[in-house]
Amino acid sequence: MITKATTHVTQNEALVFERSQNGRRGYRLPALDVEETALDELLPAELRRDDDLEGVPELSEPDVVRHFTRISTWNYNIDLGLYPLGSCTMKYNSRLNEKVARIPGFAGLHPLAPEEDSQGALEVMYELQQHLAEITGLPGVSLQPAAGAHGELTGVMMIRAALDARDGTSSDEAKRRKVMLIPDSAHGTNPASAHLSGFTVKTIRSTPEGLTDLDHLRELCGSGAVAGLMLTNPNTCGIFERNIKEICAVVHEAGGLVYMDGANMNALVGVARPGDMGVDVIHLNLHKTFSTPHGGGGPGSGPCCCTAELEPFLPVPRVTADGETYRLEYDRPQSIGRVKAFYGNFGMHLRALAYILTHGNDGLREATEAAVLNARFIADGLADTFDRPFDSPPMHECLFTDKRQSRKGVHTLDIAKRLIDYGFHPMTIYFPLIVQGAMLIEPTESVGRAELQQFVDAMKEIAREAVEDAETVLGAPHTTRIGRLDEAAAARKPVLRWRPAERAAGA
Amino acid sequence: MITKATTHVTQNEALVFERSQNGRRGYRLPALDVEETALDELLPAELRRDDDLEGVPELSEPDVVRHFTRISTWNYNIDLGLYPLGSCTMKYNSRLNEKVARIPGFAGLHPLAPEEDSQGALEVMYELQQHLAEITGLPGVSLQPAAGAHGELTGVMMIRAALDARDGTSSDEAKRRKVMLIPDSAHGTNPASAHLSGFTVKTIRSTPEGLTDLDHLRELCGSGAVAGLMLTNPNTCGIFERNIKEICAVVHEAGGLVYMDGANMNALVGVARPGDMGVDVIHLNLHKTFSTPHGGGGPGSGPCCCTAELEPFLPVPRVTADGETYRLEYDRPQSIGRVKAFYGNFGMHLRALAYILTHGNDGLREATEAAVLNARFIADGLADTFDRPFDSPPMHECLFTDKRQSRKGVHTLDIAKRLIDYGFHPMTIYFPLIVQGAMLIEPTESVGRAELQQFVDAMKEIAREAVEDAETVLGAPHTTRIGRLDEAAAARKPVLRWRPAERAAGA
Amino acid sequence: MRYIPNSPEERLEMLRGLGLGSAEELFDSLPPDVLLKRPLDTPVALSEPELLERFEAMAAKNAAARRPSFLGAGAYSHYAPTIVDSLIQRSEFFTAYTPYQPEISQGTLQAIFEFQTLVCQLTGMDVANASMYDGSTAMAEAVLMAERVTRRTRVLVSPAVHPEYMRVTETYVAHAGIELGRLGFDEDAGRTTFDAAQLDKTVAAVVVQSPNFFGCVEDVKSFADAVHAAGALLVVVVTEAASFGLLRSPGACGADIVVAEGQSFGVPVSYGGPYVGLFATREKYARQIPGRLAGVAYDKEGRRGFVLTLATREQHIRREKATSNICTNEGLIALAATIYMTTLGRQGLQEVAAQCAQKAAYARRQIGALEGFSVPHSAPVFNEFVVRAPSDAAALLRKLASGHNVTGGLALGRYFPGRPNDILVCVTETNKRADIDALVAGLKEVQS
Amino acid sequence: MRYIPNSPEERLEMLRGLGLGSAEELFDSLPPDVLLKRPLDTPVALSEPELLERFEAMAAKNAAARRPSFLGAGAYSHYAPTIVDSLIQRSEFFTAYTPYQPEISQGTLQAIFEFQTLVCQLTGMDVANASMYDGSTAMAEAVLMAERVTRRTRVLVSPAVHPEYMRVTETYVAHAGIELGRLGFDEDAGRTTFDAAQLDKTVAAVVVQSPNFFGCVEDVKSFADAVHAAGALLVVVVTEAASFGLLRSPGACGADIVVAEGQSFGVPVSYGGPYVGLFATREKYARQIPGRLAGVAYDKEGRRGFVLTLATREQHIRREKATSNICTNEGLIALAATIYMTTLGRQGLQEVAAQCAQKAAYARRQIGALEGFSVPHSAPVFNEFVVRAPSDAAALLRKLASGHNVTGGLALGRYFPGRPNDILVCVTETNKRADIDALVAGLKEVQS
Ligand SMILES: Cc1ncc(COP(=O)(O)O)c(C=O)c1O
Ligand SMILES: Cc1ncc(COP(=O)(O)O)c(C=O)c1O
Repeated sequence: MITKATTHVTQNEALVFERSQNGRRGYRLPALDVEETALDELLPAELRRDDDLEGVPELSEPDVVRHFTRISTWNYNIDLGLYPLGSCTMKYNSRLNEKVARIPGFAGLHPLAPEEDSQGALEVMYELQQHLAEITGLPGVSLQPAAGAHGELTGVMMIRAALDARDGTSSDEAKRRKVMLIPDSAHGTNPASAHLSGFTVKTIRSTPEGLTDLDHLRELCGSGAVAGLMLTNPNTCGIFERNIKEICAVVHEAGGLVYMDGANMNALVGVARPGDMGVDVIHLNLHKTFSTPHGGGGPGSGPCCCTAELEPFLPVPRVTADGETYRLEYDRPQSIGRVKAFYGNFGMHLRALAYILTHGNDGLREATEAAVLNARFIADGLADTFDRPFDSPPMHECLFTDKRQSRKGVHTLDIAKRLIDYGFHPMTIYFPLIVQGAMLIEPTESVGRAELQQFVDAMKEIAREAVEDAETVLGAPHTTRIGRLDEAAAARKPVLRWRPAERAAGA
Repeated sequence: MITKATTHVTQNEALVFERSQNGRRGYRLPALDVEETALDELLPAELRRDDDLEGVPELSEPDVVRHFTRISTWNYNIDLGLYPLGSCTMKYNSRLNEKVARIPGFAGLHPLAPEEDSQGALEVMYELQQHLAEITGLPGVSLQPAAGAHGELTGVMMIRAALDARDGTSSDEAKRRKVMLIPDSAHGTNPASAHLSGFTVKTIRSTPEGLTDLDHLRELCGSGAVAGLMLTNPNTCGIFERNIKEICAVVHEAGGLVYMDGANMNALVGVARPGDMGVDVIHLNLHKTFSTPHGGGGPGSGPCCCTAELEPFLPVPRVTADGETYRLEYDRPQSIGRVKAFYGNFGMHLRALAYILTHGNDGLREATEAAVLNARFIADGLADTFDRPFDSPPMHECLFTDKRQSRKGVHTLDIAKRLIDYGFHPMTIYFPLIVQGAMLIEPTESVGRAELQQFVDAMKEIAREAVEDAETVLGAPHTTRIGRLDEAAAARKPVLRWRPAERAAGA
Repeated sequence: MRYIPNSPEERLEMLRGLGLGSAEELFDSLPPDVLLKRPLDTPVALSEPELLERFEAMAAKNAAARRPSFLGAGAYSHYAPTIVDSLIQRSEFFTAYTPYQPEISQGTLQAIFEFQTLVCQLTGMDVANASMYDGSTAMAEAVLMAERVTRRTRVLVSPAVHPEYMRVTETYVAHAGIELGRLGFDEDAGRTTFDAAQLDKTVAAVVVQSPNFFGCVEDVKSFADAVHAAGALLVVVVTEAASFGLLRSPGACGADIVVAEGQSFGVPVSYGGPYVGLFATREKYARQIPGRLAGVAYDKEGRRGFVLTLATREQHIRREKATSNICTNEGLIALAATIYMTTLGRQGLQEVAAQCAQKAAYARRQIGALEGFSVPHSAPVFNEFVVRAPSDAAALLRKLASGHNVTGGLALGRYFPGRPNDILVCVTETNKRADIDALVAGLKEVQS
Repeated sequence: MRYIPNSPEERLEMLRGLGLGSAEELFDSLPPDVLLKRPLDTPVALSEPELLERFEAMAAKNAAARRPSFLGAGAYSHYAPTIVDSLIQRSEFFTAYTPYQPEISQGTLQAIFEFQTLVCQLTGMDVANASMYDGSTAMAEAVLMAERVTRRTRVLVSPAVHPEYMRVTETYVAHAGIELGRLGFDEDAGRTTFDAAQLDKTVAAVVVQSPNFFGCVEDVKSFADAVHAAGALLVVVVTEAASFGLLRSPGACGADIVVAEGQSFGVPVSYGGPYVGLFATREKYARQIPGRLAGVAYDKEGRRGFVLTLATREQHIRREKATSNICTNEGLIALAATIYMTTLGRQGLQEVAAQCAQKAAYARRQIGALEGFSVPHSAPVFNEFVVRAPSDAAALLRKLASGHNVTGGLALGRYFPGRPNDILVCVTETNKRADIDALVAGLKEVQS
């Protein structure tokens, strides 16, 4: 029985371009208050636009408000309920933090304003750095990276720079340590970031338990030339790498450094610290663990935290403090340089600091416990119904597969689509890649018992349907304004922008 | 063909009481920062609650946000499109005005703060009064009434007081003019307000044209004892009372005063002024004509505007200005007194002033023209399909009936419900009462041509369905999360509050 | 005008489609002599930035809004969770109309039903309506209802109800054939008194406010039996809704009608409005209640929903015989209060009340101990109390404001010429100890 | 903790249900020696009012945020319609994730498709992606893409691109086997120069910014032919997106890749982020573009929808062979920019650009006429220009700030030690004539 959702009337809405009507105006400026100069005096005609912005929409303010309000209602979102995307940590986005980020003294502050007149902003960044250092156990922090992958790039480049400095290989291509080890379960951004930083990626096998294969790691480390390891912990199967200390030791002995992908820190905050495990550098996803809104795909923030040894290689500028005053420090000769203009996604720094201060140290641990508990609750509830590839106890997310259902021709994608009819956003599917038909479920701490149970019941219902009424599952979703879209066709003949040709029946 | 809407998955949500879980907390106060006194010292036990607020919900912040976000999605609203409720003027509610009302210097100002420290607020009220006086042509203005009906009560009581002062009947029940004339087409609040003010209501017939019957008016005025007339203009049929000057003259000659219900001022702003027509006192609905949000049923604001002769009778305090400073004036011996604590719904005054200043004098007239034009467009589009009880040209709203469709057993209510499937909010139905099966359609200026056409097409489709497929119309709506509710049963055994007994399958 | 979708060109086309040559012709049904032949004499249009600047400049003149304040007297400063304002700003809520079409208004209807239930729980009553304009009009409507229920015409009101509520009630009943009488007041206790003799068979209701206007908690229970014995209704008025979290509910004290101002529940003081009136009564009087009511209803499939019900009381149907003329009420403010009550919840509402009482007690002790100042009333208070100053209160408060940047309270002379030196001081959870100490220090200084 | 629905009691019950005795046991899979055995050394929890106070206090220390300012240089102050921020605060937008499930993410997907189209229209290109982190990383990605497309390894960059963009690009290409060369600069004109000789067959791309960092509009067209003749790509960088409303589009000037900072489109300067990078190119390079792309797709019933497409370029599938490592981009900021562009619209975008140019011209005239000051560059400008002061720029600006409460611009010495006396002044529609006149008066005064 579907308890969480039903169907209701919903508005259609064309593209803004299809809605546009010549002569409509949505905004008005104050009148120009200086003597007007003839355009030709300002700019010769050949430097000026000559297309009168043909095609750019013309709408009134109510048109715009209705357009975006209508299409917004087509989105599932955290405020509608459980959003169990594994690896994404879709936790509650506090309104308070949104308010904080909009305080005029922050929102209206120009990044190139004199430091003495930006002390409040620098204090925010400095304090956040301090707290992230304490949470990760890694003292060196840069808030500059704009997202997780950006943080990876930064961290891996720091490893590059640190090794070159240590081995004196900055200018000696040949002798350079070039091999970055990455488990086969890793997120795609890991190898991509390593590649961008000039490393060649070697893949480490996972054990049947879903852990990094230590022997394979040793073997690969033996080959020499190992620059380091990129490890996610808990890993993307939701399992804590219990050999983490040994793993780090092996890499260190081989002369490499250990990068930790901190995407899953929501399982560890206040409970264990990467710095205490032997990790050299990590990135955090403030838009996951620290609740800054995902925004339909960003903005994020991916601070890097590292050991004292790696600190000299962090991006410039650094935010430092001498006594009462905060400074932007540029004079860091060993720094990898800048990875972004200005200082990172400051608006996200504000929200993350607000998150940390609102929770307090006990609240941070409480959130971790609640997140892991919720994942355990689901793992337990679904244990008899779905195949669990690994039986190690899950941390903040639990992994299942479609093994049992696929025998009946019902696959992970179908189960995910059918969940939509039950009123849920599906879990992360087909990730990690090493697990066939993976379903990675991360409830986070932000959902209550009743809804967790609803989810478990829905999944069991779907499993039952898979047996008794596969068609219903295969044809899902049945309750949405559009059905499954033909993504293959879309990729074959990509239409990536609107052109007047495609005008549809507009509103 | 239904173009405006389709169906989509929507969340279910129980009552907050059904969602409540012991021990959940949604808010936290700063710690008490003074020495604590024993409760018994503060208040003897018998004066204190002893029920521990049994039954009051316990929810976390995300629970609350999800609860209200989910149920909100069940509402149709202006930002989803045309909301053609006749007589309600559902126009665009500007976000800018919402921002203005939340400026801390206004939102945080206590009503009993010293006048010298509240000059900005008094200036807002004073300036709004000036503009409303100019728009209505009636110089005396009070912003105290909280809604239209409240404004009626205020205005009618002013008539009572003015007549008593003029006729010296304050203390002479017998001689008092007691009869308030009200057209049969009037809104129910008119007779209710007149009654509250101690008047006996006499009803004036409407002519076949949908206008006030002048002869009947004369006849009733002949009877003497006439205190006044409450007239809506344009009237509730959407027709301008073209004899308005004569109507006022007749009433004045009979020694009565003329009250105008200004609910339909959106047809007149910048085009014609009640003061120039002979009206003595009027109320405006800032939540209609001046776009302050309806809020699902308020707050509203119903300022009263009157002639210089009636000014002494306006409620106290008055907001006045001497030179640069604004004052609250209480010394008005002839005033009817207070109708509300403090000064009215100030937050709405702010929004209405913002509306007036954003439009500018030309924009105000432009809005009126656009509103009337939109109504005409619909009247024209539906003329051949639906019965028009009166053929006088409509102003800002147009009136139709179900005469033709009811022959097939399809009535106004069915047409309204079917409109929901077409993605529209229905028009006002069964009002005015004098027109059987009335459908009163007011598009306002806030909707574009394409959507007006969609509405016309939808109405025509429904007319066609009424003939070819009556069942579909009679069973409507078919696309909403719940169907037609049994209102008769609800009124027979009213359940007006939740009690633990009714606990439903909660979320 | 950017709020009008159809452009001037589009409107011309539409006019042509209707066979009209110009917008003027839209008004041909108006006699020429009523047409305004000139542009309105109101300002020209302002752009967004200009408008905001204009209002910011006016707001800046409201110096009082920037000061720590101890003003109460019917409008109270309380912390409001951020989510209250963000949720009521969802257009689904604030741009919707009265829920006359339940199938597409269930959000509003369910919220009203929740509001009604919460009001019943806090007041200890059986039935509550969807809201009144504010506490003052709610009191007036209660008096009118008492007359309808009892068919009696005298109403005895405590002299310690909010003076503005009294004024409003006087206006409302002026033509309803109701005579308002006064109960007594014990100046030492700070409480309402009455002698049973007043309670004859003509009395429709007795109206008391608790905490009363002077902050003292009335012994409401002590009134109930006598009032009921006389066949009259006991109407209890509450201006500070936060007190529900600590004080015995009026229902538990025998009230027949409870009216209250709900502003304390997450609504900004906003220079006096919009606020929200709470109105609750006993089951047996449900059909005499003014205003809207939401109730449970079911569709053919047995699905639960909510509708506006018992509309036969209302003016749409009853016209002049309606229980009230109220139509639009305070929907969105009632929603804000509902979200506030839900967020604070069972424990939070009690904490707020407790902190108010604790901080008020602290302030009262400090001020009472000041040389030259006294706290005249002996009855227990909630979060307001009267302070008797050694000199003119208004002058003293002006000095406090200018010299110490604090609004010290309300000079009661404004309402009671006989109390030139009295100040009504209100303390809530938002007043920090430091502010209280500063007030005390200020009082000490300005009078010496 | 009030953000956690399950109460401590509920969690205990859940633990018991799982056969666990305490929360600690949830972490039994962690070796004891990695467990943190003490509470985190971070502050204790703050309530809402305390938190807001804390941040308000920090914000108050940002004096610069309260001053009229003529700072630009990559972050621009423009008026943003109120509806931009209110619409992006709908939880449907800001709390949603990347639209991996199109059936319940069409709102986000359609908005991305509209964003892509608008970016194409303004830049004059065929294809745009769903956004990059910001303008600087977009430039770096453009350089990497040019290498992929041309398989060449030298990239010539104008010395007049934003210095921070240059630094970021240097970091990005450090290990990509790409060598960055420099074009020339004509100090009198204030424009980039290059001699065809530099353009050998190793050159993958030529990168120019227009308006360039010094505010001068480059004659982009004049580069195109030579660059294309050499088989290289022309990459055009734009830091001030408002200029699209007035200047010939890069596409029309022959650009192959256009990257821009979109912050000007309704996004607060917010101390440097979050902003949004625009990335557009020609049809033929579509499959080489970094980042996400939304495209049209249809369901079985032929209903149009939108999906993320061409994912085979991305790291989820391509791993290390991906066109980029970017995953999360700047979705919500791209949405804000989309709403801004839609609200301003065809006419509004042109008006903003025109007002910027007009006001900058006015300011430039006034300052240029000042005794001791000069405007060294002769090329036409959009809304920024260099002012050469008679003395040290930084010192002079400090005096302006403290003495005249205005942030006069950027002391170029920060980036170019060789320009100690140069100030980069930016003027937008938000700078009132009075502010400009005050700046001029201030400059006059502080230097004499
Ligand atoms: C395990 C893991 N690593 C890295 C990333 C990339 O982070 P971002 O999307 O913020 O770039 C993600 C995001 O989904 C992830 O799940
Ligand atoms: C004609 C007319 N008069 C009076 C009113 C009452 O106004 P309010 O609901 O603001 O009290 C209305 C509201 O619907 C109305 O339409």
